[in-house]
Amino acid sequence: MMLATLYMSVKGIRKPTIRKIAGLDAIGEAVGRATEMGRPVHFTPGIAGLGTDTGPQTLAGLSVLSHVAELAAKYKTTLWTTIRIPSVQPLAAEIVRQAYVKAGAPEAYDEDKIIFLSDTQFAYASGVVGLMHREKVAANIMIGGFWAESLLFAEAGYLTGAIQIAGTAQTSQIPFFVAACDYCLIGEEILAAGAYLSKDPVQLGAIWGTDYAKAIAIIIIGVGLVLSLAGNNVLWKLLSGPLWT
Amino acid sequence: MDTFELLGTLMAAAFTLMVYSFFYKENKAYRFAEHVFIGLAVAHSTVISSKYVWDTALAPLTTKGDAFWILPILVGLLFPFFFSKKYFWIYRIPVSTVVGTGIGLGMAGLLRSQFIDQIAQTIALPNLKATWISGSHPINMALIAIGTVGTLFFFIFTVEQKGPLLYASHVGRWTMMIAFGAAFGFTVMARMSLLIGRLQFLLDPTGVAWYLVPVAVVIIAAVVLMERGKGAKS
Amino acid sequence: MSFFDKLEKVDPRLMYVLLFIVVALPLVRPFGLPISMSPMTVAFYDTVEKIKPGDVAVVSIDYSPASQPEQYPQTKAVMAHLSAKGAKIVCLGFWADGAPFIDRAFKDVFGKSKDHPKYGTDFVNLGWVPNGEVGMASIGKDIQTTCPKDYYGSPTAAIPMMKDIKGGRDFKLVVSLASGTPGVPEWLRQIQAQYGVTFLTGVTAVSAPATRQYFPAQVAGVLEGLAGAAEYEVLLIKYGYIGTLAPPMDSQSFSHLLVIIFIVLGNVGFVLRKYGKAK
Amino acid sequence: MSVAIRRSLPLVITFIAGLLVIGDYYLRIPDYNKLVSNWMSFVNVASSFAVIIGYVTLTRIHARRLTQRKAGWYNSAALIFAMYGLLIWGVFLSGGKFTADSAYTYWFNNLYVPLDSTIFSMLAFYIVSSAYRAFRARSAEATVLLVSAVIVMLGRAPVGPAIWPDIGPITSWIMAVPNTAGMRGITIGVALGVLSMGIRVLLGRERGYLGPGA
Repeated sequence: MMLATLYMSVKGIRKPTIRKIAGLDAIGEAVGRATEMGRPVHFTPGIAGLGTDTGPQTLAGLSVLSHVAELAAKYKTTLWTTIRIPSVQPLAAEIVRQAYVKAGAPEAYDEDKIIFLSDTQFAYASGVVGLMHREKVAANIMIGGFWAESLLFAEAGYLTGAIQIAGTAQTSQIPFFVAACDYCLIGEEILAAGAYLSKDPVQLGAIWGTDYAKAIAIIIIGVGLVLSLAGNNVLWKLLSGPLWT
Repeated sequence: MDTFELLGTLMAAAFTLMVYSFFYKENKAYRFAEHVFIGLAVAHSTVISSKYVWDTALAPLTTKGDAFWILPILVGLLFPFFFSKKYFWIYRIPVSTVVGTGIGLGMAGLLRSQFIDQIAQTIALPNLKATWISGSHPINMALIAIGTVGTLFFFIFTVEQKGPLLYASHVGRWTMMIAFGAAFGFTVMARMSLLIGRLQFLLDPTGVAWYLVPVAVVIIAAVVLMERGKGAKS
Repeated sequence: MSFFDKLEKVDPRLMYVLLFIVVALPLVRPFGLPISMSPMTVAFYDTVEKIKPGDVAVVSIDYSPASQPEQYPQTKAVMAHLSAKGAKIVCLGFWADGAPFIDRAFKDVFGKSKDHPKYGTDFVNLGWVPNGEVGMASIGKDIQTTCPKDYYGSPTAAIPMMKDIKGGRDFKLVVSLASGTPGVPEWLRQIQAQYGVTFLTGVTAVSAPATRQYFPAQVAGVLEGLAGAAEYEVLLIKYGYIGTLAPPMDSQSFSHLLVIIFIVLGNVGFVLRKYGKAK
Repeated sequence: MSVAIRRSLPLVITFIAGLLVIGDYYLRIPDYNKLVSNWMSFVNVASSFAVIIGYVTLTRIHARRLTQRKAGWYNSAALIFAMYGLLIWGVFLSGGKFTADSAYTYWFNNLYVPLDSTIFSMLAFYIVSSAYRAFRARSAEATVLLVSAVIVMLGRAPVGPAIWPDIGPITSWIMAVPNTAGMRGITIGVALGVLSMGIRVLLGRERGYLGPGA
């Protein structure tokens, strides 16, 4: 089913649309404000490695980075991008470069502003905190997989007075982003955001496909709940038994 | 405790306090400690990886002549092509090997553990004798199912949220907010535990680490005074 | 600046000092508040109680020194409990910087590690296994090939207790002391679901809420952070286990109170300012 | 090698590797399972070499800072000294004991452990200041979050039940019911998202992990 929706979207048979995602529209506002203040923007795509099951979050972050970089190039605002995973660095650099080219300002692109700080979690974190204080960032955008460093970043952003837009699918970190940031993308919203911004048929098709899978989960839970409250566990047996032998 | 151990504890205490000096402000002592940490971290993962490669592949290869193990070593040695602009594509061979295996395995397991098993747990038979705080009490079972469904509705993206869908996704939002509150509370708990752990080490009356606490206080006080003096002159 | 503005702008350094005092005081002079019990800890304890002598229990150290204050006491307690039940303990770890804790825990719980007379018959240290989830799947399939040598460099095949332990099918229980990725979900996918092994976990409190949804069918019990470890220690008193976590739990209480007070103070300032503006 | 092969080789490897292990997860064919078991051992060893990249990257950055005497060059010197010192000790001077060597353990326990746990424990301070300054009852939702957090904080420390005995069971209920529901919904959603991403990676529709220009 996921394959089918992916296929239909890629072939242009049906173009799925994504509902409005609040935090995303705020990115323009944040970059704009940084421009007015003459202070830089900081972006991080999180600390998830690409080859893991949290890798998609990093990729979603990179889609957002492309959008942020385009805005920064348009407004001629400095954009710092910090990286924890070594192999993400060239990727991010290429995305930022292309965004600057697209915005017609390739000469403003500076490779040294996409920096690999360290592949150790807290060393990276303290590097980011240091950078935010030193550069006095006015907008701090964090989209990707975050773990314990989320609070450090949000706090540092707060101390420099930055507008903060954050999003992650790491459930234990979302509360800090909700509590301390101006806008927060919850969980999978970041994956949808990536698709929404890039308008990439592959990503859109993927979101569409997972929506169907969720609908199926909802139906099974609905029917299963009624059955189980009536004392019938036939559906439960089906799911936990004969499917796996 | 011999001298060696004693020095070790003092060193650990000194570095602990160097890191905490950050709370006065970012300073040289903190940056020094941080750099040492980065170096050690990379070194440690390399040493322990070397041990693994040695035990698993190199030892059987060199002592037993088990030729199979030459393959992963060769593939692994392609990673440094990361630094070559011209031959960067070679770096993609080990990466695709590791990523393909990792993602495939993750996908296979996710479908079972995080999808089907989770749904199954939601619709398992309730336990009529369960207490009100247990998740298997019938009313709680129903609440969990409703909350889960609401949360799933919140994460449906390709349909504009209005009408009944909006209400369902509101149920999801509220459920998640309570859950996030719990997560916040637990995280506070975790962070406090970490601080407690460090202070247990620093203030242990049977150890020597606490000797350095007054030293650090004096140093920071001296720095504060010196900087005040500077401020008056300018 | 009005009083309410000030109330919202207290220097963070003042808060830091207060926190330091509140945490340090009970450590120096414990109050001894009674430790309550949570259903998760009881479930954990009951599951370990069901272990019979000779059952194979895998204990995995999936944390780094950073979360050691919470998870090292869990590690020690669970090892002591398993050994009191006569389990054969296979210790390993998927976090590079957590692996050295296995040796330390053996020394703290059993007195010695590889020089202990029971090393190799009752407990073994297989050290670090790379590659996270793939490594977990590997030990499930063939633990001998995945870990050809133990932490100290002796061949695994020559270790007496490892003769009958080939992979996931031989595990009776897996206990993962986990604080991130790889951790609980990976273990569930590769070992619990695949081989039907009973799975227990001790997590850092941060991960506790996200682990809860797997209870009871996938995870049989959870030690939640330092509180979980302290409760577990209380349950282990009957085995003569001497816990050390009562004073830290006092510190925990007071630090929580401090956080709550600060939340309330901050919000009082916030609400009054908002109300004042509306006027 | 031709450009076409260069481009498609990694995609083919990813696809085959992925299918190999997915099949293995659900099929019980002894020879096939054995093959995949060997494949995983192969990948485990190969993946261990990835640390080289971090090593070289850090060496390059800090050697440059050191030779150019940039601000804070002595920190770079300390970093390189720590990095190579521990490496040389662990790999070459430990007599094949690696991390089990007692001198190695000494440095690990007295430098690495305190540094890692102290840097991590700084979060305790941040959480106090952030709770105070950022955690506001801005909306009804934020208020619910706040109340739930306060109950849990009290309920899971000895002081809560000492003040009000019922707070323990209430905390247990929050954990067992709304928390489980919310987290479960999120987990199911995320699992599907990752699954769909996995499908795209295996089909070569998502190539970010291969680096620029893939």
